[in-house]
Amino acid sequence: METENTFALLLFASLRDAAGADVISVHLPGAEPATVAGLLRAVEEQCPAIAKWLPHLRVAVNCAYATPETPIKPGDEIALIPPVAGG
Amino acid sequence: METENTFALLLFASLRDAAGADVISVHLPGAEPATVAGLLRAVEEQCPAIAKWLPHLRVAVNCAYATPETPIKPGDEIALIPPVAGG
Amino acid sequence: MIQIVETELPISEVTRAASAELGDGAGAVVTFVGTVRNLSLGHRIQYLEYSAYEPMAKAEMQRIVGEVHRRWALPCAMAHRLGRLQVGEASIVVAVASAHRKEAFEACHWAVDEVKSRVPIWKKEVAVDGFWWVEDPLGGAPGTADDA
Amino acid sequence: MIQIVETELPISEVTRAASAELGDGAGAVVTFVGTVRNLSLGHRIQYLEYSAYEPMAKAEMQRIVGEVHRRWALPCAMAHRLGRLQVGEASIVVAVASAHRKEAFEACHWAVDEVKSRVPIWKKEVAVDGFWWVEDPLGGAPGTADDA
Repeated sequence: METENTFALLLFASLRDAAGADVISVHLPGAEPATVAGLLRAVEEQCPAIAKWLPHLRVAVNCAYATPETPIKPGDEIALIPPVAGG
Repeated sequence: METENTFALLLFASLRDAAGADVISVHLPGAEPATVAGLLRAVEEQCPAIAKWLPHLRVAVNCAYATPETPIKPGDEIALIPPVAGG
Repeated sequence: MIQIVETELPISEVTRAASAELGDGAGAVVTFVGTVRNLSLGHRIQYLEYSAYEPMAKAEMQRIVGEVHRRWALPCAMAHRLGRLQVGEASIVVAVASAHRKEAFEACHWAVDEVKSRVPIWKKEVAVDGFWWVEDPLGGAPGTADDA
Repeated sequence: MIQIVETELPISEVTRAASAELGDGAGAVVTFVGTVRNLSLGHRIQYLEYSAYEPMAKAEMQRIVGEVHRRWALPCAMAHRLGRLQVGEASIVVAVASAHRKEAFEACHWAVDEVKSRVPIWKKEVAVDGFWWVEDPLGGAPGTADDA
């Protein structure tokens, strides 16, 4: 039986408005070690409304910017960061 | 008969302390047009206490830095400016 | 010192915090204050609304302060304001203190650049005829004022 | 706006003066504040005494403001304090406002460099064991405290 892990992704600003939600869930196969790259592939497949945003987003894991190789595990705080405009 | 023009030179800070005066007078021949260069030659001859300062000084004429070629005339406000230390 | 505030920016406090760390060794304090510009000429802007992913924004500001300390060995302090701001109000202040002005200018400029490129804060402009996110990558049609 | 004062420096006023000239177009204000350092470690400094060739100092500050305006088309404001200052007190403030921060940093740094190299202001350090002029070209023996 295949297991799955569910990840909640925080959304902000223009991305939050586009998705109409401040958090979305994606599911990854539980059998293999999860990374940010795998997470983004899952977003592309499971969240069509956000797919076209992906080239513009950075991913934060536990309040720090992550790379595609960054490992993730259930319970991590994960956020999709659209282009920032502070200052 | 040879005429002379007298110029008063304002002194400041370390130079004022060294000269023991806040103003000195020098005399230039009145026959030729006076310049800052001529003034400095007169200082060298007439004010031995200041001669050794000359390489370190700038000259201001009417509240603006002057060059050796700057013309001067009696009544101009002339100052010898030692190295500044504002800020 | 890093702060995120919803009220008027503590500009003097940030400047003092940076210079206090150096004590009598501080000869120079460079302070950057960013104020809200009217970016959308032609629209009558009512106000700007700043929002943040706040725990990460604080963490990222703290990392920038740490990097200034490692790279220049200088104290840096900063504060950012969130919520509604009018055009002309101050949204950000960054201060760096140093014995020497060249390093203070360099480090402060670098820190401001980093804040603007890395700290997860966003702003939307709200006008009488709609609102839009600054830096919206897909440049969607403005929402209506009622959505603001 | 340029000012020479004998009391506490009007730092906020100088910053506001620079940004007010740009109105809603100002997105960045860079402010430099110079504070009195203890330059003569090993001596117990009592205070510093700043003096100026005041009419020329004002004219030279005004020329620097004019050059910032010509070179960057940006407003610059500055103030310098004279008289007795304690270590740690602010002696100079220079502010430049701009729509864009890069130019504000550049122009403010340039203006501070110019003030320090051109404006006829001098300072002497007064310690319990004598006084001396900072930048005294002939480095004369310190005077006695009674001369201060």
